[in-house]
Amino acid sequence: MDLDLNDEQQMLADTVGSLLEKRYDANARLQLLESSELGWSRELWQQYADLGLLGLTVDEQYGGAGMGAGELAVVMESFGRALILEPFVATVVLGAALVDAAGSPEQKQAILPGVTAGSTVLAFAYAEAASRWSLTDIAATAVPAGSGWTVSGEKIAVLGGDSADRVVVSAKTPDSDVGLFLVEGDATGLRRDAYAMQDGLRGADLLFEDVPAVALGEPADALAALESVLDTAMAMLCSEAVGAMERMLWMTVDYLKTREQFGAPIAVFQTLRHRAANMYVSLEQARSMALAARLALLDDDVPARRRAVRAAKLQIDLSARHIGQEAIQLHGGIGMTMEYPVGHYLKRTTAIAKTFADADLLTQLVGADEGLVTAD
Amino acid sequence: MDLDLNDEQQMLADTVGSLLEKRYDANARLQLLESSELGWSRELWQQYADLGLLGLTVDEQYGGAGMGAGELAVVMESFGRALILEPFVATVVLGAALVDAAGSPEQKQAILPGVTAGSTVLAFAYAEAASRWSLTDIAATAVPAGSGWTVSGEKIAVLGGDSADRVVVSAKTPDSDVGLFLVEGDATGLRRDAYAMQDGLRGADLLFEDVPAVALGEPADALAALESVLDTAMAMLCSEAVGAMERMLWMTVDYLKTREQFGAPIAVFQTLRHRAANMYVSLEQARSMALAARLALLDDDVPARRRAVRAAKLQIDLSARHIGQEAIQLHGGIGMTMEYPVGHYLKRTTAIAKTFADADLLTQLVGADEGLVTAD
Amino acid sequence: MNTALSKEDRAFAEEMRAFFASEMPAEMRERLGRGGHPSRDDIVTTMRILDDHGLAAPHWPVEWGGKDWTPLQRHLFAEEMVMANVPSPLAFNTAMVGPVIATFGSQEQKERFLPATARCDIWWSQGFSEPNAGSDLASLKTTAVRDGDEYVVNGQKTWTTLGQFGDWIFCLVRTDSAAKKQRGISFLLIDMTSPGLTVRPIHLIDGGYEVNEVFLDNVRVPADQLVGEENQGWSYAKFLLGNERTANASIGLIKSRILRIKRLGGTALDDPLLRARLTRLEVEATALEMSVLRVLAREASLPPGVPDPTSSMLKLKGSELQQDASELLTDILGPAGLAYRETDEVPAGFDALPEGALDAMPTYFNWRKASIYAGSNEVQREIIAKTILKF
Amino acid sequence: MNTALSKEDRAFAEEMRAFFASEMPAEMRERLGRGGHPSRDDIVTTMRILDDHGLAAPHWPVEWGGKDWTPLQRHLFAEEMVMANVPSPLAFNTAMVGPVIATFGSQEQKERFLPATARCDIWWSQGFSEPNAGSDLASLKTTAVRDGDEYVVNGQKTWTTLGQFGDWIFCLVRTDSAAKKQRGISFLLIDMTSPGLTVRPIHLIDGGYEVNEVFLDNVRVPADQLVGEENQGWSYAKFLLGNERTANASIGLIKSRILRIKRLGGTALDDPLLRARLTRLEVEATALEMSVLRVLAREASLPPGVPDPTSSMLKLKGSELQQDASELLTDILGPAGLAYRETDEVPAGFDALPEGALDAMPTYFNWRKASIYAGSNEVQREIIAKTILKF
Repeated sequence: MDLDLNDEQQMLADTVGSLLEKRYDANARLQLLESSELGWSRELWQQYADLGLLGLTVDEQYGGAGMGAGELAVVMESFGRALILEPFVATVVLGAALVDAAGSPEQKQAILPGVTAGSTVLAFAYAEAASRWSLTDIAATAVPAGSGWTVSGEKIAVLGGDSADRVVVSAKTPDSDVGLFLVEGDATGLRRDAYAMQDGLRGADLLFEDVPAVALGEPADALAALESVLDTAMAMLCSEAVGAMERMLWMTVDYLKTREQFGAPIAVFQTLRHRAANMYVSLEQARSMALAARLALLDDDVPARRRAVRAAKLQIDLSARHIGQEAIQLHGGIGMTMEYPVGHYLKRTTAIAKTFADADLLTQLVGADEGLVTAD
Repeated sequence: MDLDLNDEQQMLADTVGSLLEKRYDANARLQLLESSELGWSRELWQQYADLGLLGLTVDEQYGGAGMGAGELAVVMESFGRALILEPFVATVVLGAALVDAAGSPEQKQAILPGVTAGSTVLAFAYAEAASRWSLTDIAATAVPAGSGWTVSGEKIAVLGGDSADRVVVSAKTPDSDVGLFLVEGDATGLRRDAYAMQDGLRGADLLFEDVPAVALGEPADALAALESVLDTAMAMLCSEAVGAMERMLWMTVDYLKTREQFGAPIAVFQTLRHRAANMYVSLEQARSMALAARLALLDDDVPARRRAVRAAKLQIDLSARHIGQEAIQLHGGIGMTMEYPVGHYLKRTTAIAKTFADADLLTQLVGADEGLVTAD
Repeated sequence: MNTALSKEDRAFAEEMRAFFASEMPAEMRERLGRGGHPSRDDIVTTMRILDDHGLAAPHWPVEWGGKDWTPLQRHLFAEEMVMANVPSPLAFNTAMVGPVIATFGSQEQKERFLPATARCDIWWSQGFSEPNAGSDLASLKTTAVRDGDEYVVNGQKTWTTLGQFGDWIFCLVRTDSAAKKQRGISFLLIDMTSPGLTVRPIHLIDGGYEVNEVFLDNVRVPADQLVGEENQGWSYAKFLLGNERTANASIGLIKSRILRIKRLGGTALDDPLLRARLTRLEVEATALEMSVLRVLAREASLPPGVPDPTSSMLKLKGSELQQDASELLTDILGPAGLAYRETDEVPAGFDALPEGALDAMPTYFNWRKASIYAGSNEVQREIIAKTILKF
Repeated sequence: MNTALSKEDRAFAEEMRAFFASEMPAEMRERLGRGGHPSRDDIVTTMRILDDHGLAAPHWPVEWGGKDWTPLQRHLFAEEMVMANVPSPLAFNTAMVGPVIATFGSQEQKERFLPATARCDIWWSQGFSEPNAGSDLASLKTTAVRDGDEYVVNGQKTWTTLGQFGDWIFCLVRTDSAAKKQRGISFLLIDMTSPGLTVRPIHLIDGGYEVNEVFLDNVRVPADQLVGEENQGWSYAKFLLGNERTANASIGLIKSRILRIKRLGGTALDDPLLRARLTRLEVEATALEMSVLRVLAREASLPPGVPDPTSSMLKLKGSELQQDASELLTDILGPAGLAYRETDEVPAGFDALPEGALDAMPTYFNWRKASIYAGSNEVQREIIAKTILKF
């Protein structure tokens, strides 16, 4: 049993970590967030490409490194520590993974090299205002049109939807399959209502009005591929959140040690000390479950895998809520300002908690069948 | 708006308080609990009778004082502080109240003067193993027999069921009414499996095998009377629990001030101080809701009254869980011993939380309709 | 909790409710009911209408426009105002500096400031907190040095709420540097257009600007703008902060948020876990409301202007419930709350946003402040602990 | 969390599971699985069967009957034992005094005590806590004064778990009253039949007797029963307490309680709120199990015998989950758990009791101890805080 990083993973962590440490301090990030049009850095995006991060899990024949979720998790945790603004989740964790899982060889060849090289930004549009996080209870439709399809409907909270060159969208076919369809960013009938999300990442609501599209693989097979990609994506968000939580804890610890009140560092106050200790416990529990989620991705038993990943995200969401709220409270007012980084971490982890499924839904999903602890 | 006790109530509180202070210290109580056959004091029972407590809410024509729930709540809070072992809830809050609410004038005349005088102990048998706290989903049956009825079935957790001279039992009639039936303690076919309850109060499981019984009023009208008595009883348990919680808080406060560790009273430890403060907050919230419950009993709007009483018990149960667990934790090992009183308070409030309905059930009942906070 | 109110009190509440319904702009009330932030104009408009009806500051002395109401009536007035989605009068004016001037100010100060304060012709800001003070307020460092008929003020204030709109600011300043902490502090009224005074807004994580830094660089303040006696400012500040025992419970706000959640919760509230959270929130809020009423009922018998454990308890629980309510709303909205938007206008063809989409998550972030400001919850716990432990 | 285990580890666990299933008395396992308390005989029987198979103390040195297992294997052994409802070997013997004697004892002590300790021919008790020490263990007052070839011991110990069954007791005693606190403490082995030693059981709120007071009144102890050096006892005690990083997580116990809840929960678990509590308990337990595995995986690289924040974290979370599980069971039983009974026999004609009726609530009361003993959770938080704050 080896639960630590292997040498290759450690090297990857060091490489990404040192890049971000140099290029992604709180000020640089704030600058991007508040003063750049795009909301993120094309230049850093290119550096991620050069380091092979954008093609990390892409097959080598499409220019990727062909690595697994373990390596991707290492990168995500680093990204969580730095709180990067680039559309990595949208493009790599979702978009490219969907193309890889559902697309034909030709589609992969057409799209994945561009992702790997940093020239293509992707997004995945699935959530709808009336469907919360359901993948299947959706109103968007796809109908055959010539050799392709046209897609209609409205999608909300599309991460990276503002700048995506291509969008993968879920829609119901006349056969009631939930298919995945590929839409060009400049397609006729596609309109974007772009915004920053609550956590500063950019996104959009997308309106599809008879937009020409191609099916990503067979619509009848798409849902299974989609669910499998979301298992991985949930596990990756867990790792990102752990990175973010770790930073919140250590920022808080540093603050307690340096902030003076009543003539001493506030770390002397036992109630604050013990609450920092409780944050540490929450972090360790979250870290354990992020690891469990990553390991579960290797499980061939799909229901068991899915349950483990959902359980992990539930733990992560609960830990993040606790750590985020306490981090702000122990900082006091300063923690609520844009200039100080800790609040940005709260915002990102709060957004993660609302992505794919929230704690309430996860509780019900995990508890639906035989549950997590079994006699096996 | 006067939310304080009126003079009469204050006098009642003083009278009961001073009796209990003299006669019901922790040692005296422990003696009764562990060394008496009955598990409570006949002599004190007689003193309660002499003070008019057993007939407090009984109509004057039956030898009572004809007072209301406000006065009864005052007594219950004092009883909660002293943690009395006598079957007051069984006899007065439940038994006599049911006779009063559902019985005929003749039945009242036959029973209530005995209660008031202290010569009759009553009990109410309603819970069944398979029905949790449901009043209507019960298996016990009553069938007409001659001028009366016979009752069959098994009831569990009957408070005072060990020593009751007469038992009120709920059972389904052939018309599927949930009726209330009066059974003599020495009736043929009634068998008792007597025990101490988890909180030290005495009780029994009761097995009825074709036991001769008389109906308390009309079976068709009994359920409404029963529900109304349980509204009052719930409110009374709230008051009792508030008395118990108050003692747990102050015992804990005293302990923190007197127990020394590392060369100082442990009250210097901020984390313990602040947890005592949180206990205070829980107590005040509970006290407010016990008051709200008492006031709600005056409400003619039955659903509103019931909702308010249930909400009160929910708050009380949550506060009691918090205060009880923290009281033990802040005491450390000593709090877990029989010789020290605080654990007995935890046990009584835990039992209260499992009486009539628990926090989970109450949450669902209170949230079932329009809820508690309305625009009115 | 109607059962606790007398018939007269209920009638009073009804009267207030009718007043707010008929006299306050419907557009504003509707907008704020949908989660909008009150603008400067909303607050000024409201205070003028209140003043026109003699209701600007019911708790002030009658000769300065107050009403001879009971504490409960004042509470019901404030609660009905919140429940009607009317913005509360600026607390810095009516709850803070007004009572201080009315109690400790000179006759000339009263005449000069109180009417304008009640009507919001002067928008007051509060200059208490400093960057290095925090919960240790008395360690403040801003100095005021007497120079002839003026004080010369130097220092920095922070967390000045709505200071960007301020006309005047009431400040705690150190007038005797030799004296220890609480002694040597004075209470000074400063015109915010004075040379040397600058305001810098602080951008908060909810995306908005509601607090500010205020820099005082050789600001000259006429000595007749000192309230009361020199070096007695700490006692006036304590009077001001201990003035309202029950306001920090925010019970009206909590109830109005609960009603809003029920109104817009829709099918999300069929979810048993969300429903259970709402129910427990309702129960705790009902308990808190009764706690408020209990305090009001014995208000007369309590010493005035001194922090007591009950008001700390109300602040603690009130801030928690405020935060719980804001969190529950984000959970009800789910993914619909993820976009950060300045307005609820969407491009043609797009669906209208569900209510709450705009404000739920920013409010959740913003209300983290509720357990930090006005005496952090840690400070409140310590006040309670000191009282119950006497130690 | 099978996905974290290698094939070999899983095979090892299976092997242990099969061993416990085949070699341990079925009646005992069935009875304990229904919530019964292990009797003295259960524990002794178990330890003898283990010893017969060379499994009495796998973590001891091989020459004294230990196994050359990895930390993970030792963990899996212990976990499978708990999950199979086999009582754990008496911790005072195998986890505490055994390793101390094996590490610090004389060759003569090893030969005299270790085989009997492994096999439970000696039932050991622990004499550390004292009435006025609590979390401040080092303030202990029991003295041992050298008198020729003997020590004369006077004082009182308390919270001596299962001391009513004890044959011998290992005690911390003060041998140098002039030295400060931790210095001046020695580690002494005392025959409990010695004149002057008396045991008084303490009645606990769950109705049972599991802890005792031990009074020492001029008890004469041969000097060759001193372990290691005089006045070095504190370091042996620290070694002993820091010996097991992961045992305090009680993960096997928690998992077996969760499985029991699922087995007997019945329709109560259709209730969405009870079900949600169970699910969150399962998630936290799964996380805790992975935390345990993470610690085991890097066990070799950690300094031995020193409390570290990880084991504090495991104790904190483990005790909370134990308590949550016991509370959930009481809530599932509802009114059926209200009777206090010594046995599950009922008079003829009465329904049989549902499983858990006997033990659910007493266990809930009893397990409040989990956050108090073996270093209260406040102590654990302070250990974590010291480590992360370095302050």
